[in-house]
Order: sequence, then structure tokens, then C-alpha cells
Amino acid sequence: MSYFSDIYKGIKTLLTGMSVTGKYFLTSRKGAITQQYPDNRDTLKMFERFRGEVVMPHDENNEHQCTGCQKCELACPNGSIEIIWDRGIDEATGKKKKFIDRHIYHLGLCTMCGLCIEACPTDAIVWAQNYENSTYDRTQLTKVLNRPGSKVKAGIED
Amino acid sequence: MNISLNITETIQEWLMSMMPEGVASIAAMVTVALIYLIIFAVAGLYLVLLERRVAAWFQLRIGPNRVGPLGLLQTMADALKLVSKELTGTIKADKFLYNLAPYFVIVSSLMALAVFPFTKEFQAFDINIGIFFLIAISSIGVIGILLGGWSSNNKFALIGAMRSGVQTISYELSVGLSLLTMIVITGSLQLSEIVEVQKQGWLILQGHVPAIIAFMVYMIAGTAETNRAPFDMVEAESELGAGFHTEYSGMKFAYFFLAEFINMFIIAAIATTVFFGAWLSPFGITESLPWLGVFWFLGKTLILVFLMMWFRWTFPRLRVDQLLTLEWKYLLPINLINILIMAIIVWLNLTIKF
Amino acid sequence: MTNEALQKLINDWIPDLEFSEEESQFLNITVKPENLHQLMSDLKSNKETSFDYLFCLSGVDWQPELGVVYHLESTTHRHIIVVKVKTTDRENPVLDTVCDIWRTAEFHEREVFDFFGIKFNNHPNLKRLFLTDEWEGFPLRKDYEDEINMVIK
Amino acid sequence: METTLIKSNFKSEEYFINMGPQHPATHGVLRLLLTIDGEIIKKVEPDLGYIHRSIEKMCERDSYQQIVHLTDRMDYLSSHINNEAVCLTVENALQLDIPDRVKVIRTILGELTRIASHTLWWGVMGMDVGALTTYFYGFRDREMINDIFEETCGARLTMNYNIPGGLMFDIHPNFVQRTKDFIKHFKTKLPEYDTLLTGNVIFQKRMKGVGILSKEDAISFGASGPVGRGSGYSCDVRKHHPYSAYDKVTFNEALKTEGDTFARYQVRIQEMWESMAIIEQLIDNIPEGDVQVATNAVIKLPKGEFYQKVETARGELGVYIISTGTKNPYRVKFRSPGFSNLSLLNHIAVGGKIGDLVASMATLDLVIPDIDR
Repeated sequence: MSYFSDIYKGIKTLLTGMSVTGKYFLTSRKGAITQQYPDNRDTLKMFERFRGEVVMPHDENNEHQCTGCQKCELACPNGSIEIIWDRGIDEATGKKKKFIDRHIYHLGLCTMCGLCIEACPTDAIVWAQNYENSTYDRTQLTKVLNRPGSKVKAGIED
Repeated sequence: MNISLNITETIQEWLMSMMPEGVASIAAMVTVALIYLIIFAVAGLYLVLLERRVAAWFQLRIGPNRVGPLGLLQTMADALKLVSKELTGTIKADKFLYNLAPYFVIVSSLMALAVFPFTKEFQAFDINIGIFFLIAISSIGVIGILLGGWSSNNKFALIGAMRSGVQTISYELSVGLSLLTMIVITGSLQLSEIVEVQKQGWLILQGHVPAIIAFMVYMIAGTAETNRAPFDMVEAESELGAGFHTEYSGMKFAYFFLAEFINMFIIAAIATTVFFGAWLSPFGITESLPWLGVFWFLGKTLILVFLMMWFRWTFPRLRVDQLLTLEWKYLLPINLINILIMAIIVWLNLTIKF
Repeated sequence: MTNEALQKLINDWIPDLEFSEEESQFLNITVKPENLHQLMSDLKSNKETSFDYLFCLSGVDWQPELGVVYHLESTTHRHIIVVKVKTTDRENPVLDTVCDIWRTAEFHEREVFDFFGIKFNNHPNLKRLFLTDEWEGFPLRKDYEDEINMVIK
Repeated sequence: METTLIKSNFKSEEYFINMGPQHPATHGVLRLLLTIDGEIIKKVEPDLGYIHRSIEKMCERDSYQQIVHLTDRMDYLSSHINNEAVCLTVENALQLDIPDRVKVIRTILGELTRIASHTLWWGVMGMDVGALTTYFYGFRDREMINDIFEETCGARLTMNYNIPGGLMFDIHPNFVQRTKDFIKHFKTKLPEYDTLLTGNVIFQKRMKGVGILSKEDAISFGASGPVGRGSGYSCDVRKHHPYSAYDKVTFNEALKTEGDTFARYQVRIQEMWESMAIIEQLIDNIPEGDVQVATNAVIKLPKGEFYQKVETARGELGVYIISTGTKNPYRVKFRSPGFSNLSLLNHIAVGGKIGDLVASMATLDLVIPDIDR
């Protein structure tokens, strides 16, 4: 007798399984979970904390906040950041001061761990939310974060 | 409206007005074959598209929607891509059998299409052993699969092919017996007569309980015979990679792929013919317009095709020994008893006729 | 069982055991290589200790010694012990296998062999696990050098 | 279904087949050398190392803050818990007093990670046994958790949200609401998992009595996590060696005694319910306070050896650090759960069919980078 009850139970479980997929079949037009990338580029917005790449914000006077303390370079686990720095005379105080020549960031090496941004004492580098980082040429992944001719904002001390 | 869909005779008569009789007969056969080939190659492609859309809707996705309006040209583009692809193969393959296998599969599935009565007249070949012919033809395809798996010189392909052999040989039995159950009612193997009998009610209603059991057995065995999930032992991508067609690429792979979908159509079409009255409309509502039979036939077939897709996207795959257990311990005994019951019902005249 | 009780119990089994609780949260036993297998099987089979769960087996290069650290736990008594074994032979270090006592050791010992070059007697299938068979050297040793693949900061 | 082999005079020959490193069922670059007789598995030998990055060696040159982000890349499906393990080791070594807020947030995130890992496993498990649709249903629910992670931590997979001494920054204001929404959503979806797959007769036939692992063998092979608990071996680190806020919450350890693949499957489904219960107990009671304890910019661990075990989604992860008192560890060893669980594959798969091997492997829930550290 268990032979027939097995068949009955088996068919019943199969039908309950089909009811789940059947329900989604009928409602799927509303509930598609996939995204139509890249058509939805305009509406696709990353969260504000999203780790896209490291950038150095500049204000309208082309000034950034990096003092060249190299804490980010030390914090980076895989050498994605290189700082080329120099010493010069600070115009305001007339003292000798360290400033950055180039803040080089290798996006290709970066693992987006966020340790450099944690380490930065002056909030000179932050995360950008862009997510399309692929390029056709690997050299384009090496970026200089400070813009040409930029200088450190007055009042930022290390 | 008087559209003649009796294509074989129409074409033959038209050709006979131009050339001698013998030549015309051969030319008519070739023409009809070509028409069928083109129609069903395209239909097969759209079945692939249908499967992909249906799967997407089951899986909360959108499905192909980029190529052409609503993605309608997607499979055409895929086919073009496959045609232009390089035909790769293994060095130590048995070249002759390796190249032969895909044609075996596709030809055997296209052959079966000839006998279906899409309407009263739209039937290329009304052979008097129709059902027998269908069963015979549909079991040739497995030879192609066996050849492909054997000659590929790949162990995954070989395991897939052997599984396919085991599976098709077993399930062939259930397909045949469940159709035989219905033959008890009709008393004829000829498809046009089977349809004629159903003017008194579709066979699934005429034969009531045993007919429904036979239909369920047929659908299970039919799904197994097309090697589709949950019986896709042959491919079983999580076990064997791609199974018997691991080493095939380009158009040869496309033949296997297309054959799977045409086979699915055939299984559904047989069920439509035998259980659901082929081109007959429900309650005879379109009896005055016989060409609408195509619509009814395809409609019923597609519903059954959808059912098979629903199976595929819901159920897990069986293991190879469970597959055989299901056939030999469940389907076969049920089927044999079912034939007996059907015979008694027909003998005592307990069938329901309208 | 507390660490003191364990120490008292085990101390009688085998001579020359060194016990230590400094610089570690567990009781540490240092054992001579020749007594290793005996101690381990006793630790597992004794009803009072019954260390049946070897949850970590790590090779360590102590310079100059090479050695293996076994972390053992008892699933019945829930006490933990650490067994250390060291050998000074860097060219051909050989220890006894414990994979007949805990089967998990089979893979862990292969890993140690792969990275430290410590051979295990009676191991059923001692060959490289992660690296290719033709790899030269043992990467996790402190004196391993590979100028191409290693980035040194 | 049990089958009986009939001894016959046919000469059968064992053959060798190479499963992987590119194979749909190995979930990554695991290579299995199978010896098969027909369909019956005679021997399974894993060949590892295709993505070995020698994280243990890299740790020896990194500072303690930098080690954390490497552990993301071991078992990437429970990256948060891996991070936590390293941080706990360092914090215990420094004897830091971690604020309750950090402990609670870590626990919630850890349990979310566990659910995310198990939903992915469920989807992939269904796919391995042939039910392809489960994959999308599993991912639908996992995406919601990933969104929570992304909003709070900034990354979906390799989060690196923990630092020695606490959390990198505070949780996002939406975190609590989003987590509650997810729990509400998932409570309606998890029963669907059961109706779709667990109850299915084909699925049960495939899973029951397959890949049996006895309790003694589970302990001997060092099985942990759902694999061990499916064999009736109580091995939940959260119960036996509680860390973070696990001593403050009540939950049941999911235990099954059958030891087959179906038991392991049920344990994981049960664990998702327990994880939701833990989150519900904590989500309304996140204490106020700091999320960091001040540490030196250069962390130097005292001389000694430190071991910390945590329960990841796959089982017991151990972090063993030997310090000589410098800013770099002398030796770091990660005792990964997947490594031990893989070692028992040969034991449970021999005698089964190829399909059984796939089902067994699916319930071991192997993540290859976790094995190839």
C-alpha cells in the first residue's frame, strides 16, 4: 500500500513545487530582480559609502588638503599609493615645509580596503562612487590624484 | 473562405501540369520536404527563444530582449553565430561517426514531423501505421547520441551517451505502452482516424481515468525521452559538463540543440494528437473554418510544451539509478495495469462519448 | 579538566615533557620527536583527556628549528591543549605522522610538507598538496627566497 | 533507492576521469581526480593550489591592520567573520576592552553574512542537483543583504569593515531599518525554499542516505560547521567558545544525527532561522557608544602565541598568530573550515555515483579560496 501512497505523496510534492515557480511566472513582470545595465546608467546610483576608487577632492582654487605626510602610503597593504614629495618654503610663514609633487595611485593594485582613507589625518583623499573602472590599457589605471598646479590648502598642518 | 491546405496533393497537381508524372512526384516530395525543413528549423529556433523567455519569467528575470523587437531575433542571431563558428573536434575522434552523429539526431526528429495532422488536410504523409511510425522514428535519435558520445573520444561524452542509451531504451517502453492504451479506444494506428474518433470527444475525456493516467505516464516518459530536465542525465551539466555533446561546436552542436527542441515539440504534438483531439476545436466551435485547425493544434501543443518547460525549471534532476527505478518499478507496472483497465472499459462500453 | 590537572596527569606518561603556560592562553607541551606519536595516541585514547579533535596543525619555522604545533580539543571535556614538537635538522626534517590518530592530519601534514619540507613517517600519501611537484624550496620557511614571485616591502 | 550489484563474469575496468579545474560542480578551480568503475566512484583525490596566494606568507610581511583585508579573500562568502577573527585575535592579545556597540554590530553583521552565505549555498546547491531556478531565488534574497553591506561598509563582498580595536566607522543610519525589512521579507521567503526544494520527492531521493558521515568520523576528520552538525557533532563555536555578543543571545544549535547530505541541508536551513532569531534579539538593542578603541598607529603584539576560533558560515575558522613583539607577525596560520571539510570528501563519496559526489560536494559547501589560502 505504501507503493501507492508514495506515488500520491510524490506527485503532491511535485505539484507544490510547481505552484511556487508558477506563482513567480505570473508575477515576474513586476518583480524582475535583474538590472538592465548599461541602460539604467542614469538612474543607477551607488551608496554614498561605496568604494569605487580613491580620489583627492580639489576646491575651486585648485587647492587640496594633502600635506604629504605619507601615512596613506604606509597604511596601504599592497603599494597602491606612491607619494613623490619635496620640501619648499611656505609663503605664509616663511618656514620650510613638505609638499607633494605627485600623489600616484595605482588603481590596478588597489584592493579597496579603505585603510589609506582611515589613515589620512586631513581627509585629503576620499572614496569616489564611480563603478566603471575598466580601461583598455593598463597604464590608464595609474593615476595622479593631485591636479597639475594645485597646492595645499592654507591652514592644513600635518 | 476556401484555402486548401492539402499541400502534398496541391503541389503535386501543380507540378504535374508542367512535367511528366514520375518527375513531378519526386519534385513534389522534395518541395514538401524543403517546406517542412524551413518551417520547423525556424519553429525550432523560436522554441528556443520561448524556452529562454519562459525560463526567465520563472526565474524573476527578463530574458532575451536586445536583438530585434522584444528580442525576437535573438535566436536567429545565435544561429548565425553558430553557423560562422569554427568546427572543433578531438584529434583521436572517430571522424566518420563523429560527423555523422548530429545529422542522425536532426534528421530523425525532422522525419517524425511529416505525419502530424495540423488540420484535416495539412498533413504531409498520412501513413496507416502513424503511431507506430512515430515511435519507431523517435527512437532512432538515440543512436545519434550514442554515436556522438562514443566517437568523441571523451570520457564525459561517453558516460553521457551510455546514460542516454539506458534512458531512452527504458522510457521508449512507457511511451509506447501509454500510446497503446489509447489505441485500444481508437482501434487504429492511422493518425487521421484517431482524430476522426475524437470528434465524439477528445480521447482524454472518452477514456477518462485510465486515459488521464496514460497521459501522465506519457508526459513523464516523453520528457525523459527528449532528455530534458528532470531527466537530463545525458547532459547533466553539474556532473558531466555538457555530456554527449562536449566535443561538438558550431553548427554540429546547433543540430543537437535544435533536435532537442524539435523533439520536445514532437512529444507534445503526439500528445495533442492522441489525447487532445489534434486540430479539433473544443466543442466544435470552429468547425466551419477548418484552417483554424492549425491554430488549435499549435495552441494545444504549445501548452504541453510549456508544461514540459515548467517541469524543467522547477524540478531537480534524478540520479541515474532512480531514473531506472522510476521506469521499471513505477511507470511500467502502472502502464500494464492501465492497459488492462482500458481494455475492460472499452469492452464494457464504459467510454464517455458526446 | 584544568591546566594544572592536565599537566599533573600527562607529566607521568612520558619523560622529558616541557610544560609552559607563558605567552599563550593554552597549556603548551613540548615533546621530543621520538616520543611524539606515543604522547599523541595517549592523549586521544586516555579517558580523562580524550583529545579527539585536532583542530589545528601548523608548521612553524622557529629558526633554526623547524616544528609542528598541534592544537587539540576534547569534544567531551572541552579542554584544549597545545603540543609542540621541534627538530633542528633543516636539511631532512622527519617527524612521525599522527594521521592514524586523527584523519584530518592527513591533509594538514601534506600542507606542512608542502610549505616547510617536514617529512612525516608512515604518512599514506605524502606529496605536494598545493604546489607543483617540481617546485623547488619550501615557501613558508623564513629563509625561502624567490625574487620573481615574492614582493618584499 | 538502493541498488544491488550483481556479480557477473563481465570484465569491468576502472577508469580515471578529471573533474575540474573548470567544472560546473566544483564551484571554482578545484580539481578532483576521480577513479570510477562505470558510474560508481572508487576514489576521489583533490588536487589543490590553482588559486593559492600564500596569504600566510603575505601576512608575515604585513602589519596587523593590513592582515585583515587579506582574510576577505579567503572565504569570500563570510568575509566579515574572517575579518572579525583576526581583529579578535589582535584585540585579545592587546587586551583591549571592546565597546558593547562594536560587539553587537559585529554579531549582527556576522549573522547577516551567514544568511547571505547560506542563501547563495541554497541556490547553488539546487543548481548542482539540477533545479536551476533556485539559484535566482537564493540570489534575490542575498542581494538585499549585500545592499545592507554596501550601504554600511562600502563593499558588497570584501568588506574589510573591522579593524583591530573596533569598526572602521559607524553603521549607516538606514542600517537598522534595512535589516528589519530584510528579516520581514526573508521570513516569507524561507518557507518557500522548503516548498520548492526541501519537500520535493526527487530532491529527497537524491539527498537522503547519500554521503553518510558518522559522528566519530566527523570529529576525526575535523569537520566543523553544518557538516559536523549534520552528523550530530555539536561543534558550534558560538556556543562552546562564545565571542562578540554571542554570550548575550539565546539560540539553538541546529543538530541532525543522520549525517547524510539531507541532514546537512536541513542544518543550514535551520541555521538561517536561528540567525534571523539572533538578529531580531539584537537589532533593537544596539547600545550607544564608540565604535573604536584607540590603538597605536603601529600595533605591536606582545611576544607570544594567540589563537582565536570563530564560526564562519562554513565552520570553524581558527587564527593562530605567533608574535615576537614586532609590528609584523612571525607566523600566521589560518585553520580554514573548508580545508578540513574537503579532506573528508573521499570518505563520503566513495561507493556513490557521480551524481552523489556532486550532491555531497554541494552540501560540503566548499569555497575554493578558503582551501587554497
